[in-house]
Amino acid sequence: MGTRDISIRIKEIETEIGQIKDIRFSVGRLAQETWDEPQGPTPFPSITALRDWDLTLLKRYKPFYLPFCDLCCLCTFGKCDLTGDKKGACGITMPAQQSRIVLLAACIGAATHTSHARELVTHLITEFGEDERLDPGGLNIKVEAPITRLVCGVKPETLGDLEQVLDYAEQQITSLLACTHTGQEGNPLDLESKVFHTGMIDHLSMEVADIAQVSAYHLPKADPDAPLIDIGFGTVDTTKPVILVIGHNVPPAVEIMDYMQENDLVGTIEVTGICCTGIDMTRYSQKAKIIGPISWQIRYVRSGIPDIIVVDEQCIRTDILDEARALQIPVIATSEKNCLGLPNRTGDRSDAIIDDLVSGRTDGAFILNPEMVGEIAVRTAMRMRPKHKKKKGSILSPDEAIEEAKRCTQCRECRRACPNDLHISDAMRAFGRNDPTMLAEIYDACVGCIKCEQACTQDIPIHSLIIIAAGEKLKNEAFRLRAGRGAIQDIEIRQVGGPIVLGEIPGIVAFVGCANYPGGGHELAEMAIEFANRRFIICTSGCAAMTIGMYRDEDGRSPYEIYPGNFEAGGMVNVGSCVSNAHISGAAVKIASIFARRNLRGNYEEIADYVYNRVGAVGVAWGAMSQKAASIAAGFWRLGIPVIVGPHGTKYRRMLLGRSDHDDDWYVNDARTGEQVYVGPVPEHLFIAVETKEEAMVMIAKLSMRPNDTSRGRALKLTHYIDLHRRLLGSMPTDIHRFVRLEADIPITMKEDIVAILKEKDWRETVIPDPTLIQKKEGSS
Amino acid sequence: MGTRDISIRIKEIETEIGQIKDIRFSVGRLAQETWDEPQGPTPFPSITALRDWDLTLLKRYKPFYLPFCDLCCLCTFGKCDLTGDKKGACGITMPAQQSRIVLLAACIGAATHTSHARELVTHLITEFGEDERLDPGGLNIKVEAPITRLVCGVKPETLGDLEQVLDYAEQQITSLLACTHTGQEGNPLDLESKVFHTGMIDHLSMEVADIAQVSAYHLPKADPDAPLIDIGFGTVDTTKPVILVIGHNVPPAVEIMDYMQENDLVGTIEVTGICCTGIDMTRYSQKAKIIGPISWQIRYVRSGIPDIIVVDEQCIRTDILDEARALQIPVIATSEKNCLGLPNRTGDRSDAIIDDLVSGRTDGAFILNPEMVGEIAVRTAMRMRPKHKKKKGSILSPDEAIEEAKRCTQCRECRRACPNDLHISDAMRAFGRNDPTMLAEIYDACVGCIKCEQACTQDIPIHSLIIIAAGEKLKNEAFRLRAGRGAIQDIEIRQVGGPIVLGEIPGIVAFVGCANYPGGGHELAEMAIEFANRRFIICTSGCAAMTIGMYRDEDGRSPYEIYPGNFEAGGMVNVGSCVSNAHISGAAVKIASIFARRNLRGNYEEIADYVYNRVGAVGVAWGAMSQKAASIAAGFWRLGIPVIVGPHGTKYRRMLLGRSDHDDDWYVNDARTGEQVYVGPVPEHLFIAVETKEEAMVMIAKLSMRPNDTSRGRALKLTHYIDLHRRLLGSMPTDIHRFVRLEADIPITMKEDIVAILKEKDWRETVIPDPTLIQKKEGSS
Amino acid sequence: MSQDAWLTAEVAGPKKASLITKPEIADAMIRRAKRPIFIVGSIAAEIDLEEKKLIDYIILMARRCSIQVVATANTNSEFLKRNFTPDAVMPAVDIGNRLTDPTWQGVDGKGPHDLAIFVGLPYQMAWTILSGLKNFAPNLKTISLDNVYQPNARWSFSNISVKNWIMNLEAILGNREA
Amino acid sequence: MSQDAWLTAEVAGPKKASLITKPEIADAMIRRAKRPIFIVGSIAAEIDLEEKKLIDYIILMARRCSIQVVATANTNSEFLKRNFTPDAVMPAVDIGNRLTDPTWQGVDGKGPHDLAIFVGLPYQMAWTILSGLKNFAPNLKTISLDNVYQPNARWSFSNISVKNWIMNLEAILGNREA
Ligand code: SF4
Ligand code: SF4
Ligand code: SF4
Ligand code: SF4
Ligand code: SF4
Ligand code: SF4
Ligand code: SF4
Ligand code: SF4
Repeated sequence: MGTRDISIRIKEIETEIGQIKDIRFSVGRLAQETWDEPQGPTPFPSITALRDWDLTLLKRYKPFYLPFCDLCCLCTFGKCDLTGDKKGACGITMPAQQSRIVLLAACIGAATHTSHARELVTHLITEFGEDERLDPGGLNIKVEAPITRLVCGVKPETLGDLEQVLDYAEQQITSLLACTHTGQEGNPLDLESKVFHTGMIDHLSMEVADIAQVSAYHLPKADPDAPLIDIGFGTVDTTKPVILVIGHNVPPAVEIMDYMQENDLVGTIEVTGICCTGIDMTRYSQKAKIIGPISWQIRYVRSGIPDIIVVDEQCIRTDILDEARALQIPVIATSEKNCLGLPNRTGDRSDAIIDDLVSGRTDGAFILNPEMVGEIAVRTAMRMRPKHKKKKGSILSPDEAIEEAKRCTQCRECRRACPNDLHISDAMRAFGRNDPTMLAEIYDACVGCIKCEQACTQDIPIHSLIIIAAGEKLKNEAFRLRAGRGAIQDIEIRQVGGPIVLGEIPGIVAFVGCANYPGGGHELAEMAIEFANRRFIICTSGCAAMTIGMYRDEDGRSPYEIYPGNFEAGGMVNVGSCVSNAHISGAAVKIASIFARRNLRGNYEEIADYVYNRVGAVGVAWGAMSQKAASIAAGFWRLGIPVIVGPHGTKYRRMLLGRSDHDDDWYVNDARTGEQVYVGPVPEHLFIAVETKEEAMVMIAKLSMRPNDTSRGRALKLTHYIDLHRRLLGSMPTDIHRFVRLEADIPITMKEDIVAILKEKDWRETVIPDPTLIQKKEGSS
Repeated sequence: MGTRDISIRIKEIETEIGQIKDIRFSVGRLAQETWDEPQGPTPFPSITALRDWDLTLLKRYKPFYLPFCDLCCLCTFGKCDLTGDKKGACGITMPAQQSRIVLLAACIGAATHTSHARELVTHLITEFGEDERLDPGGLNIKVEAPITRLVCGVKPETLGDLEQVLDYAEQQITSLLACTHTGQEGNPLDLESKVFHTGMIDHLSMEVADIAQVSAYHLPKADPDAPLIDIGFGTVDTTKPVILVIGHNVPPAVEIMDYMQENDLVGTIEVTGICCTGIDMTRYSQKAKIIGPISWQIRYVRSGIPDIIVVDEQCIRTDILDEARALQIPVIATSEKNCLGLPNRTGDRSDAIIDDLVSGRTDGAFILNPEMVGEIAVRTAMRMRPKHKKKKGSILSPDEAIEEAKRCTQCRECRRACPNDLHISDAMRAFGRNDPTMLAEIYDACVGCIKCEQACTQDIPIHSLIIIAAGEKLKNEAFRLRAGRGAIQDIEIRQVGGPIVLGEIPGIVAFVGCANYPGGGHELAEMAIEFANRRFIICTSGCAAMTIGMYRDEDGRSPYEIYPGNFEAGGMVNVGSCVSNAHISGAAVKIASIFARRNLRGNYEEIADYVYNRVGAVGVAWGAMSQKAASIAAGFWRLGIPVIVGPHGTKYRRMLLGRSDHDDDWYVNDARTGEQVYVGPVPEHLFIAVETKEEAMVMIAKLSMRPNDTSRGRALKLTHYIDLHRRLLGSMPTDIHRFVRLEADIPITMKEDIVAILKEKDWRETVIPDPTLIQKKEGSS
Repeated sequence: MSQDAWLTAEVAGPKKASLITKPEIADAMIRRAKRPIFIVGSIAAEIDLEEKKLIDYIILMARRCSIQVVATANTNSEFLKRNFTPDAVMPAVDIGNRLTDPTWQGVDGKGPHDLAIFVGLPYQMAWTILSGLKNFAPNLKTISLDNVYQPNARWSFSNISVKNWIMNLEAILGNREA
Repeated sequence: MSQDAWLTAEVAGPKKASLITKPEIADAMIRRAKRPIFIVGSIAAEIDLEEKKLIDYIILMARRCSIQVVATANTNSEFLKRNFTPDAVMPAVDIGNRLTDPTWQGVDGKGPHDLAIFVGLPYQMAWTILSGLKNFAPNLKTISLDNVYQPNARWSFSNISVKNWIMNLEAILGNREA
């Protein structure tokens, strides 16, 4: 792949050999030779090209396996019992099997983003041409695609240039997936290295997707002042026709808004969104509204508010058609990846389709042309509106709901199905006695999975009852979210690069991922606020970005209204949808490139080593649920950025934990002296699930420390760590001595306490090196 | 993808704009315009382009779901209990979940072949250049790549041309895999359609891999008289140094043989192989020997015979290093997909590596350069030979083995782990009393999975004991296998096309797939012989091809010695390794193209409809185990070719079964008259697991019937069906009336019996149509 | 008595067979069924139960209780050898599939079966087919009469000894006589 | 008493916890252990057991039997509120990880623990961590003292009522006194 080229297509050319039509010049490195950065060692790396780097990390952060099943059922030699030291019929061990499942999940995740990017880029090329310039940030951005430059060693300039990047990604994913075949890779650490590779590819494809859509659709271009937009149930004007879009791939939603624009309908129809399509369409038009993250699907559909539902791809409830049918809401499927069994109407006339949808002759339609979808969705919504009488109502009246609750036999099967072990049966009893408070409390921690309903032995529509009990809460869901701004500007990087690398901005905390929260979304907002107040840089994306927005302080302001959208200490930076996550890793990479002037091009290992040792970034995926979350996390790991997940995260089959008590693990090479220097367990873990938000906050503070921190930086970081530990966990941490390198590292306000501890622990001063994990090869100095 | 181009690379060019280096011209459809076949409707089909065809098949053959687990554990919303009509937290139902797992398996399978093909093609291009002509059959083959032509609508001429095909395959697999993400496709039939698409892609990639290697390495080119080669334990001269290669990707094995050739070592070293690399290297050199299929790995390694083991990719025991270590056999890993945790020594000097391997300083090495592997494997084997004293021995002496057996406590945990429920504990007791017969019998049905050992509460090395008990059998494993011939010649197709389509050759039976046999490999050989004698065309590949070869008639001849290698009635055609399976589907496709002169190019649906209605082909994957087997089967299904699997096949989560009692299901369109005609349940099932070889044989005969059979053909097929049913199941079948369309269909010898049955069943005569399932679109006639 | 699957790895899911702790349970189920059906696999003729084979017990039961019999694979031959003609011969997955169809009128065309009794199939094949029925034939009751625990049946023996098995089969037969 | 997991879908595998059918079992295990350790999760302070909280029982047990205590997450605060200082504060997966290391000398550095008693963690988190220990800490015994079945512990209660739970905890305490 290393030789894949930039190509120029010429529709027609006259040459001595005659006239040739449709010729494409694929010019070797020529185009790139206008880019004077020298090529690094690993452009378009193969699946083992960065294995040494991975193994270096994995030596510190050994997998702690948490098998989620004792068995393997992946082939018909099985099932195989892998408990203890038993091997499967293919010879695989339990550790390898766990890593294999992680790899499988990561492949699914990376494939999802890559296929998403491919579909998007292909669509945008059709619409705008392959020569459409990439422009993710106007004059503010020179390094337009840091991950692409880093991984592939190429510098994409047009939409068409992105195709080769996707070719590479698809090839790598195919090979990585092959590794999960029975009788392929069986070494746990090699499997982990492949997981890291998959994660790297995932970030590459996410970057491609987002810079393509930002450029072509003119979404906010690295704009810290992206507009504040509406989010929440309560922001919808239910007197208007309402369109609901769900998913991740924005073209159909864009076409809906374009159709409205062209037909002077803006303002007369509500366009509402759930999940990333919601986010991305508010980047396109600030008139669009977001309802909430993935877990809002059932509650919103059952509210009866949407007049039509348009789904594209990813994270869409697979029973959306059933739920919609119950309320006679037509559904349009728009992605080949999610056809819902609907008839393909792409070839039909819009009028006929609309008639069928409105009359209820058909539940929905599968339409592969986004422009058609735009027209049909809008026109159908307008015609459905009068038909949907009980617009504000739900399926049940409050009285009916209480009658339903009375049927509860207290069998507790609901609770035994609830992933958050919510006390549903108790709440049901109370509700049956006309006391909705407990059930309304459940609403706050409920992830909307309706597993309780599925399990109910009395077929009580439990989730509907929860919604009814929480009625007022829903109506009050009206907040403001800063539209996804896209990338971080080069100038911002230049400004914060120094303070970050020196540790004087205590860290970058990225709240990302899905909404499988253990105890309600407010926890996430509380964390974000805590760290914004502590002058960390807060980045948000996807469902996490929405959840943080769905929170109000005493003055009624959402976190995005309190904090600026700049990538600066105390900033609250919503980069955008899931694919915008690449801007977070991209920012870390850009610190190495723009601030530290390291070569990016095809130079993965050196840059990752830089980020790992110097950039105090921490990812928090509090409600991580999906395979995409797995691959996104893996992409951060390979860059040396630790990731914290909530308690459900233990189901990802393994943690990558450091052993703070193993002193030998925490030496780095001092690039200045060539010596090995003990730097303490910083960051202590690469992937860890914690139990409560309190523990998460302490962990964020702890994992923001880096070997390169100056004394001033370290003292600052220690202050946060100790302060949070004391406040949230109730005592001084007992491992302070591992983080103090010089007396100067000790926070002045805590000096006395800490010196006492250090004495007790036999602490000795060491030095602050110029840290690197890379062993210089012989010959180089 | 439809516009992907043939590309020509020029190293240097002088133009008016100056000198440009390394220019690649990607010329639009130009190259293909030398091919006068018109482009069909679906070149490079997207994942739903053939959905209508799939749904047509799936209407007849509805999935019968056999959940292999009640749960889903694919994301951290789970586990979810999907029993009954419960949905998962993402809304997925049990049927969709089963189809989803099938899709996941098929994606893994297709990714494996695609990645294999990519690695191979890339290597061959490096070695031979991208302009190396494809030549899979010399003058005997004009349709060089039937699947590629059919699916992609392109006509590859050089190695380089194959890259675009793989680009397409990788893109499709990425999108298909994405469909398995939480909250993507949730409709069971749409998931099944995607399974079919995956299968089609798999055959495409297999074709690419095999025509590339046949062309570049000059493997037998569609040669019915490919040499007979040695197979079996007993063929190895253990006085010589012995190399063992295991896997699927042949370049390292080729380099081993080239090194021997160049260094005059041929004949002094035994090169032995297991699995498809074994097959493919005997296609390269008839001096190479095959040990056996996948299940021979443990027994052969434990025999101590190999002096060095070289593994590439796929179907390799993941514990090979442990097994080898126990006998101090060094291992070389050669694929990025299977590194075994070994250090990458690709950059080191061969001498140093060999010293390390021979001295035992290292267990093995990971070497990515096939040429280096060739040298190192040979030289290491020669130096290891004297070190391996107990060459013929095994780990235990017979007496020691009996002592081990005596330790058995009869806890039966071994049997409870054995996939074939073999009576190990009883046999162990007998062996402890010095009676090896029962244990030796177990050898015949043992698939070598060593799950018994893993489970043994007394840590008895059960599998070693089985081998010891069966000692003589092993030594007698010396047979002859016809080397994989590759494709079927155009002329052969021309000769058998008519008889097949008319039903006068009763069918093509393809014995393919892995060695997870329920009752021993001999069953497979018996089936092959039965149908060869009945003048079916027998095709074999992969592990099945080997297994059939490991059988002797009274005269000591293997099936390949009894039957000719021609693609003709009574022929026994070993096409080659797993990737050669594409020649079997390719032969079916070529019947439509060469014999029936239907357009192939980008014309999938019409051709599949042709094959389905006219070509009485049946796939039998008696020991199907892997994800590759799943995708290979799916590729046959989409072409309308039914597949039979053994009882373990129910673990593939669902069958595709017809309902012979639903008359409405079995109408076809008569292309001549436009009328709907009842044709009976032919073929009755698309995917079925059967219980015993007897049932399998009856099913093969039954599933070979097609609507297009002439009366003569049908009578012949009925004769086989009835005859086998009577002989093997003990009675006349009761469904004969469904297969007799005209009186003339009745086999003369059975006329009286059958007429009686028909009368009883109220049978009425119908017509033989020109059958098609495709509804002509309006406008066409 | 435990609900551990016979093949260790084929563990039961959340919905698993109740144990036939005494023969009366099986007997009552058969007695209560209106249209029971036996699905008899090829191993039934291989298993020795002292002087009889398993298949002989099945023939006795089928005769005494008028249970329709489907012979899968070559079990048919074994039945015929014993002068017993099964009501149908078809692959195990085929009968399994039909049993999930509530409109299917049974092997004799007289109406849907309400009880399917599995015996003599390879363990994992029975496991998977019973899983299909557990999930997709909600109105069908299923029993496994093999001497191993079949978690996906509605009712199954635990992993019991051959002696115990014979006792149970005899009792079921005896109960019908009494 | 059943070995059904508390969360229905988190079914037990082939290797699953034995049931603590009576308090003596737990008591004996604790008594026999040389270096037991408590891993106490954040829910321990939330659960009401009549007049006490679960954490209060743990403190009593830890004191009477000299069991080292690891407090995960913010459980530490709750202990301190009750004037009990845990021996260590660390994330549940961190202590889990260390327990799989046979060379780890325990929270006090005096040698490997031989018994880990889990209580008060979120159910699925305990499930997965105990799975890690079941598979990768062969020499460590584990008990779950929650009132729900934890299939991956070596020993666990079945899904028992709060009343029954209190009785058991009291008995364990009582036995030590006796
Ligand atoms: S791995 Fe998942 S699907 Fe497989 S047996 Fe375990 S819980 Fe079931
Ligand atoms: S992949 Fe390996 S462990 Fe899994 S079922 Fe197959 S043989 Fe068993
Ligand atoms: S919908 Fe809410 S209450 Fe019901 S199971 Fe899911 S999280 Fe629990
Ligand atoms: S499952 Fe239904 S009936 Fe049972 S406790 Fe819950 S709400 Fe009540
Ligand atoms: S993918 Fe769906 S069914 Fe599977 S665990 Fe996740 S939410 Fe549950
Ligand atoms: S190695 Fe053979 S005897 Fe042992 S479990 Fe596997 S198939 Fe059964
Ligand atoms: S598992 Fe081992 S001890 Fe138990 S019966 Fe089998 S051979 Fe004997
Ligand atoms: S036939 Fe199956 S087991 Fe054999 S080599 Fe091919 S995939 Fe592997």
